[in-house]
Parts: sequence; structure tokens; C-alpha cells
Amino acid sequence: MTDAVRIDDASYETQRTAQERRKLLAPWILMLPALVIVLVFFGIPTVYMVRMSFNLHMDQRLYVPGFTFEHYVNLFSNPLFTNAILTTIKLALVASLATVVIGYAFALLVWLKPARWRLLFIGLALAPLLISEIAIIFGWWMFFPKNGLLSYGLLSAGLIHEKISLMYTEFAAFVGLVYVTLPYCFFILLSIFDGIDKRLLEASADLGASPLKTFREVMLPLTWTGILVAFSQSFIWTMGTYATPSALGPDTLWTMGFLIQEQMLGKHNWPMASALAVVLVIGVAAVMVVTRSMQSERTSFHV
Amino acid sequence: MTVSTALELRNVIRRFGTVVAVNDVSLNVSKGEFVTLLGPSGSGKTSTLRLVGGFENLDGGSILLNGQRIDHLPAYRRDTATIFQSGALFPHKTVAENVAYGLRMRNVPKDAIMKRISESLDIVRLKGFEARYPAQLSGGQKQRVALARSLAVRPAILLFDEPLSALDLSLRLQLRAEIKRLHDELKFTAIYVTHDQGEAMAMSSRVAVMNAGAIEQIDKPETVFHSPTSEFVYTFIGESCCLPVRVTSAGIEDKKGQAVGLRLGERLAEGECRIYVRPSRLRLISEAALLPNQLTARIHFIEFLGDLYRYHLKAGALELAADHAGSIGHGVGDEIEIGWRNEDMRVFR
Amino acid sequence: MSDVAPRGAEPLVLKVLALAFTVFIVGYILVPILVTVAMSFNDAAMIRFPINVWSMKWYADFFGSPQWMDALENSILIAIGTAAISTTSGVLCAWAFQRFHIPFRDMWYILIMMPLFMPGVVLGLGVAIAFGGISIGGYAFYGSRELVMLAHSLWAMPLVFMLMEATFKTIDYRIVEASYDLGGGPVRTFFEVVLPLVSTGIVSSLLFAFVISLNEFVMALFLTDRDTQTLPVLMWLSLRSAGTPRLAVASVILALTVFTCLTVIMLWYIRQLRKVAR
Amino acid sequence: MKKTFSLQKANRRNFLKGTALAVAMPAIIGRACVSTAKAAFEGESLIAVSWSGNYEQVFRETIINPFNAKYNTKAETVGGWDQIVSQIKAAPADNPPFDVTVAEEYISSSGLAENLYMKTDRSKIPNLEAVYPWFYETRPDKAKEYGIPFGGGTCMLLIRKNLGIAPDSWSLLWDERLAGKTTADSAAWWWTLSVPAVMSQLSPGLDEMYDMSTAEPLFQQLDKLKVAKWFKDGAEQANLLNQDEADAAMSYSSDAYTFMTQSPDEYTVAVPKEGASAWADWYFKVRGTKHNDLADLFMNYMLEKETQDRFLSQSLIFMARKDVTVPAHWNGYPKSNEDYHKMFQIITMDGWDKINANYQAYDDRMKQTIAKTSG
Repeated sequence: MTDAVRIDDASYETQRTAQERRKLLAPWILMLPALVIVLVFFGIPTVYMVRMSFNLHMDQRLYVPGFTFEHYVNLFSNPLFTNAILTTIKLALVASLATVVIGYAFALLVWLKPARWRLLFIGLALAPLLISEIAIIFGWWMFFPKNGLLSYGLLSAGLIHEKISLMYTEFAAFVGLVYVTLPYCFFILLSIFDGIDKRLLEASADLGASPLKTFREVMLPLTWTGILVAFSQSFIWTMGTYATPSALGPDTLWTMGFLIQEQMLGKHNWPMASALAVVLVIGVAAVMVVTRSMQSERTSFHV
Repeated sequence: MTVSTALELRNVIRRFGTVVAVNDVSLNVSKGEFVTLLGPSGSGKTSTLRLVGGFENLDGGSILLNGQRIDHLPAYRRDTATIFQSGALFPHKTVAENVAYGLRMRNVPKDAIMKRISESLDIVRLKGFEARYPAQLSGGQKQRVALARSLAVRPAILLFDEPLSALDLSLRLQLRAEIKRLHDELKFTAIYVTHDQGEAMAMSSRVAVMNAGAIEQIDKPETVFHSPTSEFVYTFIGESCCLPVRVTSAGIEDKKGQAVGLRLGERLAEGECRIYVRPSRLRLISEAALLPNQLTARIHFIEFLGDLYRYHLKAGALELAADHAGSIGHGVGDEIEIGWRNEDMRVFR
Repeated sequence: MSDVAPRGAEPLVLKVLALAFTVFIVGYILVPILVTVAMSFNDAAMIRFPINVWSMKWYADFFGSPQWMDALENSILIAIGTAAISTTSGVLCAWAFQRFHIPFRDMWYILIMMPLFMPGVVLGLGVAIAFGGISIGGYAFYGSRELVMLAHSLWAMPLVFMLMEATFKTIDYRIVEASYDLGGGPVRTFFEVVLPLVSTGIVSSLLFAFVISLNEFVMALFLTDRDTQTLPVLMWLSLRSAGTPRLAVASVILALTVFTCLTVIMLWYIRQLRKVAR
Repeated sequence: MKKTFSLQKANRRNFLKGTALAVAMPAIIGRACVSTAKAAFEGESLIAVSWSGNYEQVFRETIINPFNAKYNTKAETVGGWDQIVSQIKAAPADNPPFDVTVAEEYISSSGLAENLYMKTDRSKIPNLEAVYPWFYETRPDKAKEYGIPFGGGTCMLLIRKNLGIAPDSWSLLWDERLAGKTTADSAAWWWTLSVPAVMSQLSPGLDEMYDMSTAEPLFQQLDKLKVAKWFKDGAEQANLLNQDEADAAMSYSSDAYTFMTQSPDEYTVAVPKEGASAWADWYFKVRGTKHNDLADLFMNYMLEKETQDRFLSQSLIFMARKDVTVPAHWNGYPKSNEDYHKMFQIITMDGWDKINANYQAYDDRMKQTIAKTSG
């Protein structure tokens, strides 16, 4: 081949810088479509919304351009809104807790069952994700009330003698909410379980630990971060959902999502609705930041 | 630089944070040469290989392949081919598709690809496996496909990244011989990374022993084995016993300051030093008496290794082991004489 | 000796518990689905149990109504578009996160995930106000299916991104390196090696995006016009007045659309699995 | 394939619009000439928003379909309610989501404040001559030039038949026999609030509703209700009744009509003797509509006697025309302009202006009532 090596430093440099520029640019080119969607179709409307939350609301108009903190002041002084914030957090907390418990048991069950059941269970867990929220509400609507399937079934079976109703109770709202968030929780936890060596259980049993003790001493510590992540995911999710609790729950279950909808559409008060949305989104972002930091801890723990 | 140089590393540096993984490494690989990078984990051998392959960025120095600078090129524009530890076959492609992959990327015409697939599979003795998926192959077969895949593109240099370490012993030996045979036949240029000195000795034209990111010694396997230039190389290649001693005017003491029955043929300078001997080169009892270096030690315990017995011995604070074919007629607790030749001993300060 | 007895008893208790839980969870998930399916065959106009006369009347009603059929067609078209847009953008973005060092990584991550947690009414109105008046090359954006697809992608894309970020972590990176090593450039490697390796993730992403779009109704309400109104929008509007079994039929049709896709994908996946696995 | 089809549709529509403008000029100037109008608007589309639910269905069957048959047009209707104003506002000014919208006083008021509607050229709607003056008498001047009155709806009292209680007074909602078995609207709470205002004869019309201080006693009256559950929309109301969760309801004309027709033996419905609060259904052209002339034609058609008769035959609302044929199911249909005044108390647009000035305070107070009255 070549007898002497010739290194053309200038051409090497240009090639190298071109290569490095390509390397620096590549991630941004890949991210471009997603960033366009987020920045343009989320960023701009968000800026509009933030701006909207400072507008005035008067004269029967949806909004009047102006600048006021009135809506934020109202948001944190009017008991209706402060209570709604508390209700939303409380509802999200309890529902996420229930979701995590059920989701954990479900994921554990699927993990322990032989593989041939697995696909079936996963299909089952996907169902609530795949069905429209309207259809889910509608389904529970026909199940809980006096002329619903539950009451009819129990009556036909002779277990009760008068029609019963669980409709429009906090219980019904929880049942609906958990139904909607369960799949997210389930899949997060299942992926955590899948990372655990099943032989650990045998090892623990071999060492004489009862199943309960094995659970407490082995399973719980191993899945703890997964539980936290699943919990915060459900929490974020339930914060924003409003249709299900409002359709199934009692009259006084006023959540932030419900009030946003009501202010925006029913009361034609866009600035107030925007202020509520801004606060909701900030809350969600805060939870996400915490979740994110927990997730990175988890990965570093695993590696 | 000569005509036959295939790969040249010049003062190559690679850092990970504050750790210097590759520290000023320079290396020439001639065409057709099989150079092994040998070293413990963390010695920088894999990093060096990945720098050549283009999977890591250089922090200093340069890399030349066939006289052209390549260190700025991405992996896919370098004429190198790596055989990965796990084989790294494409699981969704058949054996034939795996082998064809690199050729397709180089836009080789279709009929030429077909020809080369069959050639390459022939070479690694996997004819008839074309339609199988990697999941249907054994570990050894996977590695052979990986080899065929890399050979098919006829790279300027083949890079082996501990390709046998995931296999069991007998398979490892078998494949090792196979690679050796292929190299003899095809005369490809290769860098081979391993921590297994057996592999290094058996296959290499030259062995580069790496430690802490730098090449300690590079030479023919025999030279590296027989004439290690550093304490690290000596201890890393082959088995050795270390006798840490202090030489005083009165004689030789162990670390605790107790005199030990060590009699050396050559006089050592006073002060602390470490004397190394290999268990296979030690002679016991009667054989020992004729040799210039002798030590009286007590048998601590005895291991049976099949062909040999290994005697673990203690003399004061010194510990060493000696191999002997057959029994010597002494048991645990007995004091015996050990001896060795001058050329079988190394002293490092 | 003493620890033998509890060891024998506890698994039995656990077995019973596991069985009870299985029954519970299967029942829980299936109840609203079965109730809806049953109700869709109710002949009466009212939704209550018991169902005295069974018929396909409301199915005939649904398929006979051009309004509902158009809406179904719109829904499917928009869902396909959303799936395409959000899967492409989400997958590329997740790959960038996996493959490259990105400055302010967490900030971008949160930014990309944020829309997923925005109430639909806020997103819908926001997008409508911000983009309603814009037309590109004489083609009005407002009311176009494309705008709804993009709006739905605000929910679907983060989900795809999240899913794919996790999926990309599972691939053996050396296989990707092997492709580079054999001369496959980034683009060819991505299509020939990376995508096939994460095909399950891609298919799940497509499905999720499709489903999210198919079921979404609040954003669509603000962004569709006469020609592009979707099925859930119609359902939502009719749910606000008296509910009839037609709603149940619409729910069943929506769910059937999803399950058909799912079945096709499952079959494909199982075939794929047979091919690659031992 | 579908895609190209819809593109063709759009092109054809534009093409037709062009030709319609060119060919139909004389027809529009001449107006009311049916045969030319038929040619002029052939294939043109028009979207009218009607109330969601049964009203929408009746609207489609008795107005939209015959209209299309007569003029060969492609008019459609979609249901709407509280999102109407926001929907128009959010859409670009020159491309509204629909061309004609229904509006009662609240939607009229907030839509007019936002300039979302177009004035009506009375000369293009000759049928306005046959309309009860009541509709205009209950409107402020600022609104009279906009839209046309089509009819109106009213609050009604609905009671399950087997209880044997006739729905003859609003006070029944507070009756011990119905304690814990009633339901009323908590979303459009102003109708609920109007019930005690109708019952009290303290001030003319519903005037006591319009000031927080005079409304307080009305709220206190509501505090004494014993509801099974408040409803937020028609579907919830229907579900509460269908599921036996409630036996009596403060209902609305079109919902009540649905219950009556779907289960004629189950409920009895009436406007109680005190009269009832009511709203007028006006139809507005939406700003920026591209189907201006067709919308005029459509609005005039809505006021034709046959149209009004057809609609009335399938509903419980009251119509705008004086000369309609009253169906048998409508007991006590008002016969004169005075009857309209006596029977129906409108929450007026002026009233709405006052309520809206204090909306949040009303809403807060109503939420207190809801909190007090639910379990």
C-alpha cells in the first residue's frame, strides 16, 4: 500500500470537527419532532393559559385583557378552591394508596403464576387502559345503582331483599378512579418484579422464613422504590382525572379538574380556570421532579 | 514505520472522569500479526480495543490504520471488525443474514454476498446453519457465526473482545485452537483482548501485558513468559511464589525480623526485597541439595492436583508452594529442603 | 417439629387468598365491560336492569346513522394519524435520550412528560385559541383532523416516550455496536437493528397512541368541526342528556375497534416470538 | 381513498358555493321563491347547534331532515350545551365550528358580550310576523336585533306515578313524602334557585334572584331540600330516575318529554299551578359563518307553521308562533300572549347581567347549599 504515512493535519481537523458537530447535533435532530410538538402545541398554549390567568373577568365576557392577581388571590382565599385543592390531594392520595395495594397484589400474582397465565393476565390488566373513560363511567353507572346489575344480582340470588345502591358514594368514586389508574401501577410494579430472581423466595423459605416474613424481609425492601414510583405515578394521574369521580361520586366531591371544567365551560370564566390549571400543573410538575429523582436513585441502586 | 504496519497507536489516552483508563499507550501491529492485550480487569485492555473499534472517544494521541488517521471516524466508517464477548449476533436475523449484514452495509452485490456467506460459514464449519436464528445456536456456534460475520467483511484488522470468556472450559479450548488455525490459514491481522494467559500464550504472535492503563511489556509469548521485564508481568504471567525478605549483613530475615534458612547462590544487596520463584521450578529434598539456592521449610499442607502434588510450605513468615510429580515420602509438619536454579529466580526491590 | 405445622398451613391460607384475589381482580376489571356489553343488547330505551327484551336494535340504529358512522370513521383516521405522529416522534426522542448525552436532561424529560398530566380541557382550549386562526397554504388548521392528531399527540407522545425510554434500556447495546462495527451508519443501524430489537415496544406504543386518541373527547370537542367530529365527542354530548343503550353500543364499538387491533398485534407478536425464541 | 373522497367533497362544496353565488343571485334578491332557492343552495351544508339529547333528535327529525329534503341541502345538527360559547370563542373568527346556534338567555348574554352572533335582517325572515310578542317583550333592546325566537322551554315538576301525588305545586319538592327522594339541578343551579322565586310572590318575575341579599332567603329555602342527589346533567337526572334513586325531579321540558314518551306509565309531569321559570330558545347566526343566506332561509323555515307544528308534536316546549296546533300530550298549553306572561317567568338577560356580576358569590353560596343538603 502506501509506503509512507501522510497525515494531512488540516483535512484531519476539518473532518474531525465536522464529525464532532454531527455528534453534537444528532440528539437534537432526533428530538426535534417531539420538541416541536411539545414546545409548539404545548408551550404556546401554556403561555396563553398563564397569560390568561392574569386577565380580568367581567361584563359577561369570557375574559377581558388586563392584568390582575385577583384569580390567584381568590384561589388561595376562597374556601371553595382551597377545599377543592385539599379534596383533590386527599382523593389522589387515598386512591393511589388503594391502587398501589391492589396493583402490587396483582403484579405479585402474575409474577408468581406460571408463564402460560401471564399473557392472559396482562391482557386483562390492559383492558381498563384500552377502554374509553366514558365507557368505564357508563359501565359502573349500570352496576352500582338500585336498578343496576349489582343490586339486581344480589336480589336475584336472594342475598338481599331490598334494592341497594352504592352509586354516588365516595366508594364508587374510588372504585372508578382505581380502575382507571390500576394498569399504570400494575405495569410499573410488574417490571420491578420481573427484575427479581424468583429463587430468592426459595432461598428465603429454605432458610426457614414464613411466607409473611419472606414478604416483609425480602420482597418489600426489593420492591420499595418501585412502590414509591408506582404510587407517585398514580398520584399524578388521579390529580388530573375529573370525569370519573365527578360522575360516580357524591355531590360535594369538587376536585380541581372538575372546577377547571366548570369554570371554563359552565361559568365562562377562563382566567379563573387558567389560574386553577396553572396551580394544578405546578403541583403535578413538583411531584414529577420528586418521582424523577427517585427513579434515578433506583437505577443507580440496581446497576 | 514500515510497509507492513497495519495499525499504529500513538500516545493514546482515554479518561473516564478522573480515572485514566488508557494512559499514553503506543503500539504497532504489523500486517498478519496477532497481538494479544493481556491484563487483569481494569487494566485498560478493553478500553484500548474499543478505542480502535471506534466505540470510545480518544482524549489524546492518534490511531492510524494502514497509515491513515482514523481516530476521528465513527465506528461504522472504520475498516475494523469486532468479535464481541457475547457474540452480539442480531437476534432477529438468521445466521446468513447476520453474516451478510456487513456486506450489505458495504453495498456488495447480491451474488457476491451469497458467495461470501457460504465461504465464511465454510471457514468456521457452520455450513447448513444459514437459516437458523441465533436463539437456536449453542454458545460456541454463536461465537463462530460472529467470527464468520466479521471475517466476511475482510477488515483491515479483527478485534477480539474476550470472545471466549462466556464459554465453558472445553469449548473454550476447542475454539481457541480454531481461531489459531484460522489465523494460520488466513493470516489476518488481529488484536485479541483477554485476561486468560493461556489464550494469550497459545495464539499470539506478540503479547502486550497491560497494567493500570499502560503496556508493561510487549513481546513474543515465550519472551514475556521467560523474561518478564517487570514484577507485574512476572507475577501476572504464570504462577509464582513471593518471598518478601530483608537482607542484612547477618543474613536473610523474614518481614518479622526472624532469620530464615535461606541460602542464596548470589549475594544480594542489603535491604528489603522480594524474591520470586515459580512452583514448577522448585526442586525438593534430594534434588534440592545440588542447587545453588536453598530453603528449609515445613510442610503446611498438601494438595493433590492429578499429575502433581502441590506442597504448601512455610519457613518463618515466608510462604511458598512447590509442585512435585509423585509423593516425596514426607507428610505435614515435616521439614524439608527446597532448591532452585539461579535463572528460575527473580528479585525485585 | 413445631415449625412443620405452620409451614403446611400457611401455604393453604395463601392459596385461598390468592384464589380469592384472582376472582376479585378478574371480576373488578370485567364488570364494567360486561355490563356495557349486556346493555348494548337491551331492546328498551332505558338503561337499567333487568334486561327484559334482548335485541340488536341499537346496533342497527348505530350503523344506520350517518352521523355516528362518520364519527367512527373520523375517530379511526385521527387515531391512526396520532399513532403515527406520536410513535415516530416519541421513539426518536427516547432514542436520543438513550444514545446521547443531552444537556439539562431532566428538564427536557419533564417538559416532554408535562402535557400528559394537563387536563384535556386546558389543552383543548389552549390549542384551539393558539392555532385556531392559523391556516397553512390556504388550508385552515382549525377543524382539521391534523390539528386533532397533533393535540392528541400531546398525550400520546409522552406515553410512547416513557415506554420506549424503558424499552431501549433493555437492549444489549453491544448488538448496536456490532452493527456500527460492521459498517452500518446510524440511520441504517436504527432501522435494521434497533427498531427490530424493540419491535414489541414500538407496537405497544402504536397501540397506546391509537387508543388514547380513539378515546379522547375533550380536546376533540374544541378542535373538530362538522366534518371531523369524533365518536367520543358525540358520546360525550349524548351522555350529557339522557343515556340510551346507543351509548353502550358506541362503547362496545370503540372497544371492539381497540380489541381488533390488539388481537392482530398479539398474533403478529406471537409469530414473531416463535421465530426468534428457541 | 376516504381521504380523497372528503377532499372531493370539500372541492365540490367550494365549487357549489361559487356557482351558488353566481347562479343564485336573482333567487336571493327575489327571496322566498322555493324552486330557485332549491337550485341556489343545492348541496350546501349548514350546521345548527341544538340542545343535546332528545331535543337534538327531534330537531333533526322535524326540522333538519325535512329542510334538506325541501332544498336539497346538507344541513346538520349537533347537540350542545355549556361548551357552545367557549367553542365559538376558541375557533377562528372567520371559521366558526357551526353556523347557527341555539341560545337561551345566559348563552345569549355571554355570547353577545363577546360579539359572537350576527344581527338578523328581519326582511329575510317574513315568518317573524307570526311570533308572539312575548319573546321580544322579555328581551332587552340590545338583544332584539339578534337572532330569531323559535320557542322556549320551562322547568317542570316530575313525580313517579305510583306515589299517587299530582305534580301541582312546587312545594311538593319540600314535602315529607318525598324527603330524600328528589333531585334538582346543581350545575345550572339558577333554575333550581328560581323555583322558590316562582313560589314567592314577593317581587315581580324572578327579580329577587338577581341580588345576593334578596336571593339569600331563596337559598335558605333550598337549604331545606332533602335531595337524594343533585344532578349535573340530563344523563344524571335520567339515571337517578331510571335507577330508582329519585322519585321526583325538577326537570326541563325536553327531558320531561323523554321520560314521558319512554315510559308513559311511570311518570307524571306538569307545570305546577305557580307557573314556572322558563327560557326562550333563540337561534343566532354565528359570526363568520360562510353560509349566511342559507342560514336566513333556514331560520325562516324554522318559523313556518308546519315546522313548528311538527316540532311541537314531539315535544313539551312552547313555540314561537301564535297559530300552532297543540298536541294532546301538552296539558295547559298557553293560548295567548298574556298566558305566556302569566305562566312563564324568564330569567331575563338583564337578570343575567346582574347575576353574572356576582357569579362567584352565587356559585359559592350554591355550593354551600349542596354541601348542606347532601348526606
